[in-house]
Amino acid sequence: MEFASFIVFFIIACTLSAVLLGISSLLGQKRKIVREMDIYESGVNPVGSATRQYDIKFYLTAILFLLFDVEIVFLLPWALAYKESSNHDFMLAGFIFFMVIMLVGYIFVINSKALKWEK
Amino acid sequence: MLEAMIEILLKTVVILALPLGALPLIIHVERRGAAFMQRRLGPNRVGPFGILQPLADVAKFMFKEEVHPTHVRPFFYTAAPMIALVVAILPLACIPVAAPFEAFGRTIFPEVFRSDMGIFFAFAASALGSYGILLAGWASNNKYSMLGALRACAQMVSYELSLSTSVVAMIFLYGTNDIHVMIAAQTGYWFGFLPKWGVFLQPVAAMLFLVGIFAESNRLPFDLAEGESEIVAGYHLEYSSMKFALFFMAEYIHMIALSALFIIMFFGGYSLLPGMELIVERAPILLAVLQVTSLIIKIGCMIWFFVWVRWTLPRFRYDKLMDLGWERLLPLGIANLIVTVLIVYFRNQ
Amino acid sequence: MAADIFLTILTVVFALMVVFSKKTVVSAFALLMTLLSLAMIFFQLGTVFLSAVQVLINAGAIAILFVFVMMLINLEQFPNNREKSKVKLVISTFTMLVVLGVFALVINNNIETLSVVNLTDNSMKALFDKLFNAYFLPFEMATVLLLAAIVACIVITTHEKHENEEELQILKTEEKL
Amino acid sequence: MSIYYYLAAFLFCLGLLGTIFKKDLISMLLCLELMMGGVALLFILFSKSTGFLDAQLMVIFTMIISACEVAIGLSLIIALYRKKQTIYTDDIKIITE
Repeated sequence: MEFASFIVFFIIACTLSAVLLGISSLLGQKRKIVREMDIYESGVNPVGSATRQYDIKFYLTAILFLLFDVEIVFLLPWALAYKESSNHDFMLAGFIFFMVIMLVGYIFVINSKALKWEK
Repeated sequence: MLEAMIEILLKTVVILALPLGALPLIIHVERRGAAFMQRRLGPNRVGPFGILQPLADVAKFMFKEEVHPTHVRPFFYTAAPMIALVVAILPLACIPVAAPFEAFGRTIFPEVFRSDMGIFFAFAASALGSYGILLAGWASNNKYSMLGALRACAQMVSYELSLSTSVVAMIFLYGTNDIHVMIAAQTGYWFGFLPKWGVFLQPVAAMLFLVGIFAESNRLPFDLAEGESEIVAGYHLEYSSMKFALFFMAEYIHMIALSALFIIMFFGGYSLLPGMELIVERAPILLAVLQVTSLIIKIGCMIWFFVWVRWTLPRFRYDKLMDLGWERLLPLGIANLIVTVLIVYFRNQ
Repeated sequence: MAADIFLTILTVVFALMVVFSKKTVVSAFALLMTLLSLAMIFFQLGTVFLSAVQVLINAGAIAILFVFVMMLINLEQFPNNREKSKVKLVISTFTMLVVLGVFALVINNNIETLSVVNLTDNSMKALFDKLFNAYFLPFEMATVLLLAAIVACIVITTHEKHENEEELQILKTEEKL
Repeated sequence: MSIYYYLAAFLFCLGLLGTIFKKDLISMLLCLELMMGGVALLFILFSKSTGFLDAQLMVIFTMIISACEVAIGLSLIIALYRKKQTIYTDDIKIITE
């Protein structure tokens, strides 16, 4: 039931955006000017290709996000289980251990200056 | 079966029509607000107070020439704005606009996607928001676009971490992930006048979440993705006419959805605004209507806050932005979480 | 039943696109779609929490990592006309078919027992109870694994600096000598 | 539900196929991800048919491990690319410098 409603919502959202694009391509003015179709590079002739290698920091940000995100997402079940658990001391000890390990990782990240943008 | 289908369709249409219908109004408020803050007039020609200006803009977008540059990757170039819009719309499915109410002999849940994990799904859907931008930047095959997309993506993922820590803190505090239970915990008053909103329990988490919304929806002061002084227009540089408009709509809808989540967690969601109880006492039948009104008023205040900040603060520098995310907000979020857990633990002793 | 078949076809199509598309970026997006349709299957099977986590982690983070890397590494500079070894393709397809055949045989023989639903308590509460009682130690150890991964990633990607330092040190010692 | 068993087996085998015959490392990692997906699906199905929740917990651990695997694998690819300017397995003949 919920599944069906989600699918319906999704399909309607997709149709909406497709229709908006369709309207514009139907009604829009049509001209063919070659200069207009060129790559935009502040009016000068383009230099090189856009798929060059960018800074490694972007990539490191994403990878560290992945690892920290996994840790934080798996704190959610802990947060939900805490209230119903009978042994709060045990749960707290687990949380502290979890946090200490995470903080060690975090301190390593900051200390290694892997995410420092200015040189 | 037929009834159920009609119910789903009605809900979908209403939930989509509310934010999409409000979009022109929000854009108008934004432009008039900017004009007000900069002591100029702003758009005031089309219709009374220029209220029809956004509609004129929409019409213009529709009749614009579609520039389809030759060097782009065609399929992804067209798909990117659609993906951006659809992904921005998805979290709206999980947001309830009123408490469950009885009508036509059955209980109606006023949200499209009823699940006790609704809040997780909303965050998961908003986490997908970077795909549209990344795809647009790559498909445009332009250095400015690519840089803008990479910047936007790195920024969104960095601030998502601190945002998630504040979500964990709130879920821990309420002990539930059901949005309706969460809001029920926030109805009522402390000392007879202070609403039981989450923001008073967790001001730090609220602050983190608020900063996170600004970064996630790429609004000033975090709009590095389209910093026009550096990378012209960022990821939507090569886009024109309706394709550009779709990115624009996606940004605003993302903003609305995240504001709604913020309000659910920190400002009591659809719970009544102070003073509305008097009306409900007289006419209980109006409860659902008043709840929807409260939610809309709260979201409206948030939108005005967005506009206000946009025309008040200057843009960050990129390295400062990443430092703020990783070296200030993330440890603050973790510390906040630890302190919350310890306080709850020792209070229960 | 119709939903089952629909989702299966969806997943199979995207999975085939992952393996057989020519462009790596297309493969990555097909992988994203595969993971999302798997999340839908998880939801349909009633494991709502796992479905949400699948979207958050696998689709939200892992797939974005792939896309990032593909854009950072300049894939288009590589010539596309690398010789395709037919023998390798044939052998790997054959291996795949054999493995798939064995799996299908096993599944076919036990399909009656396998398709019975014995799960009585599918709630999140029961799941978390188990996670924080019987599986508490593995859960904590997973954090240590993540810590190791964080350290490894930083060390591997910023390795060049160390190398230069080593070279510098070697130079210095040579100078001293 | 029984059709999902075949789907899981198919995903696993397809991932295996891709891992064997793909030439660049990124595609191979993508195919590994596919295999992980198949395994996760199979775990959930087993949990449904046997009635044990343990299998669902295994999915959580699968996800953690696949996150670590992808992170480290991709950093290795990046490191390799910076050193040798290639991501194709054919070009990598020797491991040491």
